[in-house]
Amino acid sequence: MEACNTSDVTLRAFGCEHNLLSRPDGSASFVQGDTSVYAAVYGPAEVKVSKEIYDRATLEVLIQPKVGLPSVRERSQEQCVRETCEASLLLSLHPRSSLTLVLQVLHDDGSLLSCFLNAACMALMDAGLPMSCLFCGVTCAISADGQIITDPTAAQEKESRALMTFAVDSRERKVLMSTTKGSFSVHELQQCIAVSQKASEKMFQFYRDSVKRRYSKNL
Amino acid sequence: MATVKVSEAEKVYILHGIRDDLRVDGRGCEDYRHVEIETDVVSNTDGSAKVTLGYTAVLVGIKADIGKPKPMVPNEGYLEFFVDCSANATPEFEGRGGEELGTELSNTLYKVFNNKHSVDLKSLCISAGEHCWVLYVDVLLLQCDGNLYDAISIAIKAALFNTKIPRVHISADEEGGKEIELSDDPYDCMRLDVENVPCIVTLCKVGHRHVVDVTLQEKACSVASLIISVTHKGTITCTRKVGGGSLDPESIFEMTEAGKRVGKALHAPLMALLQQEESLGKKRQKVGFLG
Amino acid sequence: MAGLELLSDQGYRLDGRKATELRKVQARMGVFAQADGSAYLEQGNTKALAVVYGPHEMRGSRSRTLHDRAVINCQYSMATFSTAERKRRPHGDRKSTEMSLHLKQTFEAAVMTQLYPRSQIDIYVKILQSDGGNYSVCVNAATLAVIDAGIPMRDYVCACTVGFVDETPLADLCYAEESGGVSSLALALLPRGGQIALLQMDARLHQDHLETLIEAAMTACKGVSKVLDQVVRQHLEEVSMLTGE
Amino acid sequence: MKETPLSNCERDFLLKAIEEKKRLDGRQTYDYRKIKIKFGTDYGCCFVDLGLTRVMAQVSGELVAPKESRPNEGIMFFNIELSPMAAPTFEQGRQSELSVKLNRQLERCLRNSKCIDTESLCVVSGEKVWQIRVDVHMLNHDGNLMDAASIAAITALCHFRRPDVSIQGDEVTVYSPEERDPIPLSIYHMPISVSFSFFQQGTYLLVDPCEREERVMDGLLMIAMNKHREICSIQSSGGIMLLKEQVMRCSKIASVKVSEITELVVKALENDKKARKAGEKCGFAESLPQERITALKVGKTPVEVMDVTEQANDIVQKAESCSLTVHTRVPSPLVPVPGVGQVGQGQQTTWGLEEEEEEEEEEEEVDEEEESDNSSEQDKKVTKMEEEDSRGDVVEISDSEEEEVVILHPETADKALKNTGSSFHQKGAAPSKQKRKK
Repeated sequence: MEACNTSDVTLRAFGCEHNLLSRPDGSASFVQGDTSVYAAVYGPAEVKVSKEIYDRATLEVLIQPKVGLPSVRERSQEQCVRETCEASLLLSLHPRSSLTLVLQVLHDDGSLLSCFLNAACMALMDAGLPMSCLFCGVTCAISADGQIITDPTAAQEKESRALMTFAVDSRERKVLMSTTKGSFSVHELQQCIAVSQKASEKMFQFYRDSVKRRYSKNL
Repeated sequence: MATVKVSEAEKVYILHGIRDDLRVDGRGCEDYRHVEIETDVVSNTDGSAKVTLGYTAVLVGIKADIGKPKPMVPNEGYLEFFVDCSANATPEFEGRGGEELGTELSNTLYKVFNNKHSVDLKSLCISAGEHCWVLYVDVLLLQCDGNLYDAISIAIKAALFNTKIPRVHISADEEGGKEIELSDDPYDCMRLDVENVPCIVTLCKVGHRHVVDVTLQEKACSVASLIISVTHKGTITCTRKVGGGSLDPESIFEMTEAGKRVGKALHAPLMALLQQEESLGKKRQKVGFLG
Repeated sequence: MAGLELLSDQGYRLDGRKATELRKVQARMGVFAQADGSAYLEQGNTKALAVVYGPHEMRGSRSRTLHDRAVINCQYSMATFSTAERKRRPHGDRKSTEMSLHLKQTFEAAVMTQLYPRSQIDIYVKILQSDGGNYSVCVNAATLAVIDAGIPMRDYVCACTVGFVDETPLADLCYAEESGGVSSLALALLPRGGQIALLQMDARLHQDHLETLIEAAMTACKGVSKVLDQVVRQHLEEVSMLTGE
Repeated sequence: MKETPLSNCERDFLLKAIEEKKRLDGRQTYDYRKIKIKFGTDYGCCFVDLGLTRVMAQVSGELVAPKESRPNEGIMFFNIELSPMAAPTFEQGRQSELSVKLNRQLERCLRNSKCIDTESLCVVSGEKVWQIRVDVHMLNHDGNLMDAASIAAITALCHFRRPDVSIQGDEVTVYSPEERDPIPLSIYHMPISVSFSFFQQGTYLLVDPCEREERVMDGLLMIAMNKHREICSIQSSGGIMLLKEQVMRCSKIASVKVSEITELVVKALENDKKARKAGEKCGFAESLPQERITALKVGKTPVEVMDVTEQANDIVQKAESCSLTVHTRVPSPLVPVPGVGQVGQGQQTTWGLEEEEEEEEEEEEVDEEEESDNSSEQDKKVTKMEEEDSRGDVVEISDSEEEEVVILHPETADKALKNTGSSFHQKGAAPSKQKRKK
């Protein structure tokens, strides 16, 4: 079984800012290279009767595109993010209430979904919602010549043969959500997962650092 | 108001009255209320008419536009209907509240008027398969006091009578294409032949009798009604049963007979009136809503 | 605007009016029997029907109830045949929703809503024929309808649009003037106190001219209010004659 | 989500403070909050902070057919999106009163004032024109959305560059930014909206109200002006009654504020232009504050991938060895008749194939695999039956079903059973009997 070339495995410069909006209960921005996203969380709050779930909170994820109205693409991304958040949030602690997570695209330069996931996790942390674990998103692209590229830019995404995004949890590095596009072998998938797990460690270290910095006394 | 609530006692009173051919407002079973018709009330349109029937008030405006004929009938024009149940008539119609009734009414109007037996659709054709006149018949409901169908049909007939379609001259240009030129002269226009345009007569079964031109109170007592469109010769062109109750074949027969009788009686004075108004020409003083 | 002279050298406008002259205003109150108040108003070729229902119990969602005053609910719509080009639907587009909002705002300022807490007043206005100045005609018609319904107001609300051409304010614009690229200003006024209930202006105008324009609009509104007052008085006379008082 | 109501004492406090010419954030009556303008990575993307209010505007261009009434003019489209991010009361995709008001005001401020040369946006008269779309997203609502939106929209329009096009005969070519430099829009003047809020029946006036102040105000007067002191639109809203003098005073204040803001916008645009020319990186990622405690940024990070391949190989191999053993158990797809396929556990479908099935069974051409599978399943089911037998009632039921079967289809018992939707256990048992017969 031939191995993929995994030489170019880097994450672009990434950063985040917590609590940057005054109205939401929790907010964060996340930047990966030029891709940037705002996330805001409202809740737990009163829920509409039609959406009420008797034993847990209703999580609503809304993604706002930069131009025009949300379309099918945004809806499917919303679902990916919602499923990931539902897996990590302890929703049963807030029965009959609503949580709203709003994500706004500021600039799309590839790996948008993973950026959504990272921003979402930061905002949920900022809102102080109880979670069983943290999660982060990693996007891998397999280029035409079989190279794995993590955190691809829009141009790299366009040229890639396959594109995969995984959400990885912080406790056991398990895959919470995966979505793929294009064709790839089983072996390549496994390799990408392994790469994502490695990359997630960097992410979680960054999460840790940023929270540490936030609650530190000096810069 | 689109509907009213009538108490049981009131219902009994109305039912008993109708049994004895005596209605609450003193009419007999086949009598219409006071009808007022005025044509040419909106100058932005090609033809318009305002009809009040008791408290029911309807305004119809017709605009003629050049469109493409339907592929199935390339040598005919067509009519488009839109009924706007405005909130002016009742607060229930606010927002999208009037849409349901509006669609129901306009669907019936399509059936009754948009065929070649009622209106000479061939005369609306400009050049077969390419251009034809499309008459946009827009009905505006201003006040509802029962018997909407009859009032609307009278208003549509009057408005069609009033419609003036500019004459068209087709000239071929050098490249063989056709050029359509509308006449500038407001008197150089085409009129529609409205002789065969039917009127709708709605008969309501109240008790065992069939009543024409019901008010809202009477409508609340009736179980079912039959909408009959009748031409001036007494030919029935369309019938529809509305309302929740059922009708037995005998009463349908009786109703259609009564409908023919009433319809014929309705057409003659209507046409006379329209012609009389027309003959006044420019001397006629326009009243509109000011009178 | 090329080729269209809105104000001739002799000081006459497209339809032969002078700069400050209003169009002919004709009105009638109590057009419909079923509504609580109704009025029909013609201003030149712009014709509007206004109907008032209420004050009555809150309809629909009770959450809008105000405990200290009445809610004013307006709907502006245009007959599909009212404009030169047929409209596809009578209401619901951004412009008519905005117009409804403006009407609501105007009458919230003028009607003494605090007299009817927890209730609702519906004002529905329909443009039958449109020839410029739709907003002002609607306000004027609705004022008469509210008076017909017997709902107390602080004062008549009169509205008028004015334009600005060649350093001259033109009162009561018609459609040809409105679409001719004139900077126009719509103003709703409570004439007695000189209070402005709504002010709206489009297009460019130098700040220095604002005062003259507002002044002209206020004069025009006062002119309208005289006509409205006359209509109301005449209507009352007729009614009292009929009732034999 | 419902808005948290404002308590009476909070309302009284605010009003009293305004009476004493004091504002919550320490501003003077005519002061604006701090305005900050940033630009995104693309052309035509602009962020505006007005105090805590934050909006983003994005301009985009598209070639479309022009409106019939104006065949040689481009189309301007404005959309203010009240994203639920900005405030909990905003709902996605709903036309609220506020959104209609803001959208119309922005349209009036920027379209009706003809600040953009729409004729220059025409490509082929009557056929192709540019549609310039301005999307304004509200990110945080802390009052005075209109002013923030108008600043963001006009700045974004000034910043926007549309792709160059060329016409050769009937063909229109759109050039990418690499091929030809994109072209800025031609903008005649910059209208900027200034909002005045009125309190206590118009007695008190404040410029740039914050969200708290907006909630206690009586009404609002929005004046849009450009730096040439030309009024582009005036709109009063809320049930206030103004006097002429008040309007005049507001217009004077507005002209001062507008010239200040215009200067700021121009400066921001110039700075950005310089930065872009110098080839510096710009965009949101660059504007992330470094000095703040809540922000953190790390550079490009390599990921160690030493053992990734091995790890993946391990998993794949393990999985494959697993799947091999599994594979033997999975029955191959069965095609009883052309057009009908079946795979997996359970019995063959009998829908409309009575004869075929019988034939097949007579010929005994059932897959070995399948049979073995069937038998194993029968075993399971029989044991289940037995379990239930021990409970007692089932025997009776099966009896009664046997009767049913006799009545309906005496000769094809199993099929009838299926059709009547009889008990699951019987299904498994019946064919086994049949096979034993064979």
